[in-house]
Amino acid sequence: MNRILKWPMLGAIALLLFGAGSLFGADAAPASAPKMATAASVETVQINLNIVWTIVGGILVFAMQAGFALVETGFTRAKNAANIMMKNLMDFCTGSLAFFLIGSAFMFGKTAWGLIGTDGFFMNVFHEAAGWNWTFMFFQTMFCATAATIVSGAMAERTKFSSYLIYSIIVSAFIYPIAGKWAWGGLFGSGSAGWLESFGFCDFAGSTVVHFVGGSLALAGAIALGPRIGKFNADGSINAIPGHNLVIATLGVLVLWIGWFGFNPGSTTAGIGDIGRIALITNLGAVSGTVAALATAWILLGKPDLSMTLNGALAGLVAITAPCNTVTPIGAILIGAIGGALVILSVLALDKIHIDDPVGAVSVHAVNGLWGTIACGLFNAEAVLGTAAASTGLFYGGGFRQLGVQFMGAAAYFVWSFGLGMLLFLAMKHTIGLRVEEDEELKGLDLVEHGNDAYAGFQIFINE
Amino acid sequence: MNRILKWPMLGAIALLLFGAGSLFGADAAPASAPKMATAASVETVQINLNIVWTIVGGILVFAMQAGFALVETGFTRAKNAANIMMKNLMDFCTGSLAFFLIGSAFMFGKTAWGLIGTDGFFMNVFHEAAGWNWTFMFFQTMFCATAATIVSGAMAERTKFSSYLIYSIIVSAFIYPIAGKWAWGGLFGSGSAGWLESFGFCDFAGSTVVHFVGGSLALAGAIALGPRIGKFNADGSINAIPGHNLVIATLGVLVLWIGWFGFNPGSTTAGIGDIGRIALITNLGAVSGTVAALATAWILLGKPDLSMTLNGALAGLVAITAPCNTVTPIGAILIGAIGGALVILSVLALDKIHIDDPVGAVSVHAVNGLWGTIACGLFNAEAVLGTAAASTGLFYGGGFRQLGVQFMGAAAYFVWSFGLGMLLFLAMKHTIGLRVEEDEELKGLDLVEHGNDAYAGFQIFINE
Amino acid sequence: MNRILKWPMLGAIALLLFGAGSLFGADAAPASAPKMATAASVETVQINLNIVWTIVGGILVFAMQAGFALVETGFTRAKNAANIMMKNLMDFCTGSLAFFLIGSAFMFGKTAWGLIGTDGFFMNVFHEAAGWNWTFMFFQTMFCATAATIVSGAMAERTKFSSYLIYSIIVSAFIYPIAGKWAWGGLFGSGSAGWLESFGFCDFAGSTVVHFVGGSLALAGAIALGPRIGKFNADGSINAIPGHNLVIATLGVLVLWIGWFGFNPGSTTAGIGDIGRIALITNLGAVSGTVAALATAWILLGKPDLSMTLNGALAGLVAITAPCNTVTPIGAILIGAIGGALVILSVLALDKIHIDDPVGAVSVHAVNGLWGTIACGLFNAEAVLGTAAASTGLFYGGGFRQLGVQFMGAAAYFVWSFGLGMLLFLAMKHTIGLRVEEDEELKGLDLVEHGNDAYAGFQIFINE
Amino acid sequence: MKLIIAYIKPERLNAVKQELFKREIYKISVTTALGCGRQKGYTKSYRGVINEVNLLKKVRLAIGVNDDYVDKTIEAIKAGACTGTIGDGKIFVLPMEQCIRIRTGERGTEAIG
Amino acid sequence: MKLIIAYIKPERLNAVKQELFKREIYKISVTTALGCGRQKGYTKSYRGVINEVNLLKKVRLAIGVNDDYVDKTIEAIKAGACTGTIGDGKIFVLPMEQCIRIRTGERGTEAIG
Amino acid sequence: MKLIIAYIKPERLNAVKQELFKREIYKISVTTALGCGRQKGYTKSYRGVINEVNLLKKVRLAIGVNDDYVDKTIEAIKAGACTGTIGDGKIFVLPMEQCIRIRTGERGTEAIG
Ligand SMILES: Nc1ncnc2c1ncn2[C@@H]1O[C@H](COP(=O)(O)OP(=O)(O)O)[C@@H](O)[C@H]1O
Ligand SMILES: Nc1ncnc2c1ncn2[C@@H]1O[C@H](COP(=O)(O)OP(=O)(O)O)[C@@H](O)[C@H]1O
Ligand SMILES: Nc1ncnc2c1ncn2[C@@H]1O[C@H](COP(=O)(O)OP(=O)(O)O)[C@@H](O)[C@H]1O
Repeated sequence: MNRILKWPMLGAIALLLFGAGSLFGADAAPASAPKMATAASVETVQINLNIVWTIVGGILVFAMQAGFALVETGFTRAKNAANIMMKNLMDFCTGSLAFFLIGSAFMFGKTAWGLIGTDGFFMNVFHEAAGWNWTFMFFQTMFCATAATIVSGAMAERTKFSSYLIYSIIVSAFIYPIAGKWAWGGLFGSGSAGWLESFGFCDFAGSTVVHFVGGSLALAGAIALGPRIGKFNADGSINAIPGHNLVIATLGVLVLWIGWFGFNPGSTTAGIGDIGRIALITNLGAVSGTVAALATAWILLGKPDLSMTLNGALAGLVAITAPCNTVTPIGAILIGAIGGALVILSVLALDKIHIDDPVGAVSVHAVNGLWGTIACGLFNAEAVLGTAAASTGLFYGGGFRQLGVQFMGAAAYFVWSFGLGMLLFLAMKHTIGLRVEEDEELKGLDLVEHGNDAYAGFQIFINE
Repeated sequence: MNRILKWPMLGAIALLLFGAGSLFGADAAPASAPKMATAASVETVQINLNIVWTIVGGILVFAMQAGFALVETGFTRAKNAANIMMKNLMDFCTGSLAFFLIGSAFMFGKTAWGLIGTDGFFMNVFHEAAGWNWTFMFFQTMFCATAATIVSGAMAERTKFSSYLIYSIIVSAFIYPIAGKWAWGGLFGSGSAGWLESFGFCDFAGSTVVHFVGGSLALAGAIALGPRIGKFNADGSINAIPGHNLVIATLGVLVLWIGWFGFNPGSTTAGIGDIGRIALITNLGAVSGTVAALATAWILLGKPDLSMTLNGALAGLVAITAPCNTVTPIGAILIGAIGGALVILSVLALDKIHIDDPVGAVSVHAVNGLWGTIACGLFNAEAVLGTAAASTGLFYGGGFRQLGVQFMGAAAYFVWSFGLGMLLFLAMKHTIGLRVEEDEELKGLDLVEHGNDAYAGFQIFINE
Repeated sequence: MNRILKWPMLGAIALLLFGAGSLFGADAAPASAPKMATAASVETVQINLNIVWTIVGGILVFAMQAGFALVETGFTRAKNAANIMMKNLMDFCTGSLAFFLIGSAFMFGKTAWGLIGTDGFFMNVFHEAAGWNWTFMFFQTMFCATAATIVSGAMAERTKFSSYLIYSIIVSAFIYPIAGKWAWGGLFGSGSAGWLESFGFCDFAGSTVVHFVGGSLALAGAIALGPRIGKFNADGSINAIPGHNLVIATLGVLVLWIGWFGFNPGSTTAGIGDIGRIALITNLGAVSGTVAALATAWILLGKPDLSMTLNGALAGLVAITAPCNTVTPIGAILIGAIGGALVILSVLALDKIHIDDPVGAVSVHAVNGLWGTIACGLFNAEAVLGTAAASTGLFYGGGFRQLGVQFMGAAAYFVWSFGLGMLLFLAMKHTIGLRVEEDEELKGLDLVEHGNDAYAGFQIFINE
Repeated sequence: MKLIIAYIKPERLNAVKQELFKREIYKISVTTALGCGRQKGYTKSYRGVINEVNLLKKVRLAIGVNDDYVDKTIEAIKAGACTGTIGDGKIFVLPMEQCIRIRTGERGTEAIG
Repeated sequence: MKLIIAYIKPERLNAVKQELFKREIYKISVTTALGCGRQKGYTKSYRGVINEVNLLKKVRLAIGVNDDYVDKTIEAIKAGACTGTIGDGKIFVLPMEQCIRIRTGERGTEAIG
Repeated sequence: MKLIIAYIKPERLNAVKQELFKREIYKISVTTALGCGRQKGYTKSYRGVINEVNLLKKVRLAIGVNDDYVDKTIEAIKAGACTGTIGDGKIFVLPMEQCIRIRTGERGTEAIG
């Protein structure tokens, strides 16, 4: 036993091994009940493993912030690059604080009428230095930040920076947490379940709670702002406003993809064998979405467009997020493929109806968030996987019940997030202002809002 | 015990702790055999840890896709940046599907004559929702994708996009999996071992199976295509065609390096102490490769060239991949250093014999994959490390047996992958076409193949 | 039991489960002492979990190398981009070797007078193939590399490449390891504790040992070199030399942030519940630093400057690094906020006194490393967290003792690192030369030192 | 024949192009430029240093025209580029002795259009 | 003395340079440009929007020459840049009054070469 | 009126600007360019291939001036750009027929300053 004493840093392991009882639970009585003591230890190690995995998952989800920043920057013009970076950075920062101080209570506090949390404000949710709550809070903060950051892409290149900051606080403190309560409130403890949860609403990792909510807010933002100058002509025809850096955008998509392996498998918040399945299913959804988008774009547009294909990858990922724990590989491939096709059609359709979403946030997150939500009702195959006695998906003999619940949930989320988003953005529009001046938009937000030049020295046509 | 019930998400932990018996094996009989029950639990947690580590490793290997994309883009011209991104993205996507549906069966199915797997097609390799197979498949998919993506760099800036897609499907469905069967088939279960495995061929993490195979295919591709316009003059002299973004290329190398910590230590597919050793050995190989390449380039070329030094880092990593589990730190430093020098000499030599490999894929992956394979026969020091009773490396008293096997394996792999690659590329060349038109090559593949402009607005000399 | 045999790769798991006794400690006697055997197994799994977590942490810290490279490149001019990449790459490589061969012995060898390690040179610190030492060495190497790389930013755009290489070897072999010995030497085993450790100096993850040491060296470097041509006018007024790529710089900050989740929570080197707390605390420090820097810059400069805000994020991270294991969430928010404000003031002040630090390395790492060190003495709240019986922070009733020790430590570290740094840089200046010629500085180091062009083809004004 | 060179604000390029097209002037060449003039520049603050930027982003147009097109061209540029604010830019008219269409070898006034 | 300005296709630059060198014309200055001419542009489809791109990437050459070199220079540019397809570009010849070599202060025909 | 065009070394731009400002010449336009001249280029070695780079980075100045400013301008450029080493560059003086200030419509010598 002697050598072991050389290993530990800060005596952590020793504490664990010999002091595990006192640290992790009073029910472990080492000396008198060897069997229990042993059991407690195994349990402790598994809990530690869960914590390690969940923290790794949370870190990967944090990495998605970089992914979003890169995709949004790459898909827009050089003159707004610093501004978009700034928005992505700040929505995470203000959002983290807002969620920590307020939002987490709305989401995971004691539930009132299945709708809203009512206690735990100002961070009184922590009990022990090494307890699960800290890890849970870390992981959930990253999810909240993901929902909040989706919007910036749809509102890129024309939104006032100060208004965007206010938006991001409200989303993280209020709109997202309450949406989260409905489907996920029960994750934290008894008495905190949400109303949709009670109906058996299925959204394992957040196609609805994170992406559909974020995407609906993005839709509201794009509508409230109106299109960028030069996007649509007087005669109704459409101009392309090409993104300035597809290399960075592709990197962004790959970073998001990496992060998604924290987002979906991490949502077990447990280091168990299921994470392998969820990771594989997630990857199948993503690759099939990419291939389908490539094919759809190639057929419809004549050439395999990179930016569209990138959206296809994200579409597949968003679509598989809700059903990633409940469908089979073949289900994942189909869900992803449909998502990949949908995103192309949606991008083209939004252009047709003159909604200007520079990065395709609505098509990726709202449309495919919705599709993923519904796909649960169609493809859920719990019995095939062996995770439950009966499958709930229509195609696997589950009937229409689950599908109905999924539609109901989607409708509720749309009303909540699009509705509140519209209210919020219109309120800002008519008070502090939501959009920069025409002149400022032409010059670029980097210069006007931040006094910065993202690419000093590079010769760039900024008229484009 | 009460508080624990608050923690788990979806009851996962509870299931694990109390239902572990039924989940993971019928031989655990909790009630009647306490000792066994306990053993089963510890075993279960270790298996879970293995799964967590393997998934983390797989995610890191996936990140290498981003690394490859960045390196290849950075080392080539701006007018082909979107095309290279597209190729890297799509070879992963089509390859993932092909490997999942077909390739994995060739690689891990029941072995016929030690050469090829014969069952398990169309994904019937999954048994349980939380079983090991899913994790294994996830991890192996990422390895397959790595082998497939190596080629795109050597064939950059002149290959038809559609032909490249076909290539990548064939590699992932057929060429790589069968190569994999020979050395690694036995990883999956009894009756699946390959012929080289039976000889004791040593390739812990894939210098041969992944890198040498990928690099040999890259060589075939570069030869079949011929050099880029402007690379070699009529008088035989050589032109530099400088890469357009060394910042992105350096980032790519660092991302690959990060990913390699999943590639090598992850290849234990077990969360055990050896991963620390393998990580350290991997790092020593890489840093010593970098330093050696810097020195070699500085001496031979007069200046410390960044792109050469970057290749040196990758060379060190590729070379240490096969022996990373069997050599000592000093062995790793020597292997890396030789790799770093080799890659410079190889880049210069390929230029001399007019094989145009824009990113050095052949020098990095083929030459150093070979070197890593052989290095096992020289430096293997299992007895020194204490992982086996006798060392197999020549320098550590292991005689010539292992070295012989390594040469035999390398020869077999070269015949298989270079031979098949040559056949495949020539077949495409004479049917659907392998290379774009001269005119298109001059204009750049982004515009011609995808209608895209990777850097819209930036003023770039595209004649270069 | 049969199926389990299919899982393991290389028999690793089987070895673990049944051969654990012989692998991990002779004190486990499976057959005769069931209880001990079981205990040994649980212990083994926890140790494995610690190893997995520490390796993951080390990989994340390695990723910070990419982050530093991107931030430093982005904040400087395009004509020096390849040079900065090269420096960041090479200081890691030479530093890794130097630390492995020499530095680690100074840091973790048997201590003489609490000041310096005296044995373990040339890597004789390894005992077993799967032992902890390998993992520990991997993790510590990454820390050493972080300290070494900080300097390159402050010395950017004017330092001779060869001199920088020499500097980086000396830092990693000597300056950092001895500094590390003082506060962290005891981590490795009995008889290796440093003198500050004995005083109870608090620096959990390295605000002092890594960042303050690195930052003080950076200050010495910036002073020894003098400002870049064109930074300060004859009349004392200051010019902005804008960074050439704020997109890359922002990505760099996000990558550093990701890496910090390995840096701080990884410093437990144990997979235990505390990592969740440390991760959350780290994030709160970072977000609050960012918000505070944004606000400070906005108020003082009239516009929310991106590059300043990015420095704020790093400032929050550096400041929370020492106290991340000992403060409450509210403490973290305050520490981060003060750090965010400090960094802005410091950047402005350094400009005023004509010290040219192109990327703000001194303000981020020295100033906030110092602040983080002192913050321990003010905010440590061990009793509140429940990790110790009494809090040592002044604000939590701990009196002035800890604060005094923190100041003493900071002073000692400043004398050591700034003093030695100044000696070293001045010695180089008067022998081999520290700075490139004026003419070379104007042309850019990429061309002159490396013969490279980081952005071939791009039209860039290199006069700027 | 004349070569008309104009330095305009980048954000006016599209408008100028449209005005030129309206007047059936389809052939132009465009370059990025930095300009320094009466428009004293703006203050850019990078890392707290408030710098007077006196090289502003401009776009340079070059249009080869026959003599009878000179006024139309000037008019078009003015119509598209004039915002009435400082920094609108300048038009320079240079004499041109010869013009050759590379594709056909045509010369002179034939070649220009 | 004349200043010869040419707008050519970027992929022809190397060929033009070689033709010039063959004729012992070594001094040239090159700039990136966007051009709009008879070559109506191409359709670029970004995110499904098919846009007519009418500003194509071109390269602008500027060569100061003595009068007796004008024809040779034009010939060289034509030889290198002509592909016979639309968009090959234009050559403009401008009169030049003075030329000064900065290094030596030499002026006129001395200075040009 | 003249249009003065100069190709100089990029690192001399700030010095030239200062010399011009000293002489009260505030209006200039600047472009990036690549130049090829007596300065035979430098060898750049990318991946071991030692290439003669003969297109060096230069900066192009264009300054429209009234006739009485021509000498001052040339002097200023020489003062700022001359290092006495090969590659210092050239100044070309072109006749200019007309100059129009877009903002006001002023023409001729009025418009130039
Ligand atoms: N004499 C000149 N020579 C060269 N470029 C000029 C000259 N005068 C103006 N310019 C160009 O025109 C731009 C606008 O000129 P400015 O004097 O700011 O505008 P305004 O004509 O409204 O006074 C300048 O930035 C510069 O690029
Ligand atoms: N009159 C002109 N003024 C300025 N640039 C011109 C003019 N005519 C042609 N160019 C330049 O030459 C390029 C090729 O001209 P275009 O008319 O397309 O070719 P072609 O001479 O084969 O008809 C244009 O893109 C433009 O850059
Ligand atoms: N005749 C010319 N036509 C166009 N550009 C020229 C000419 N002569 C020189 N230049 C420009 O000036 C730059 C410097 O010329 P170079 O001959 O190298 O210098 P020097 O005048 O010192 O001999 C060249 O790179 C080129 O951009």
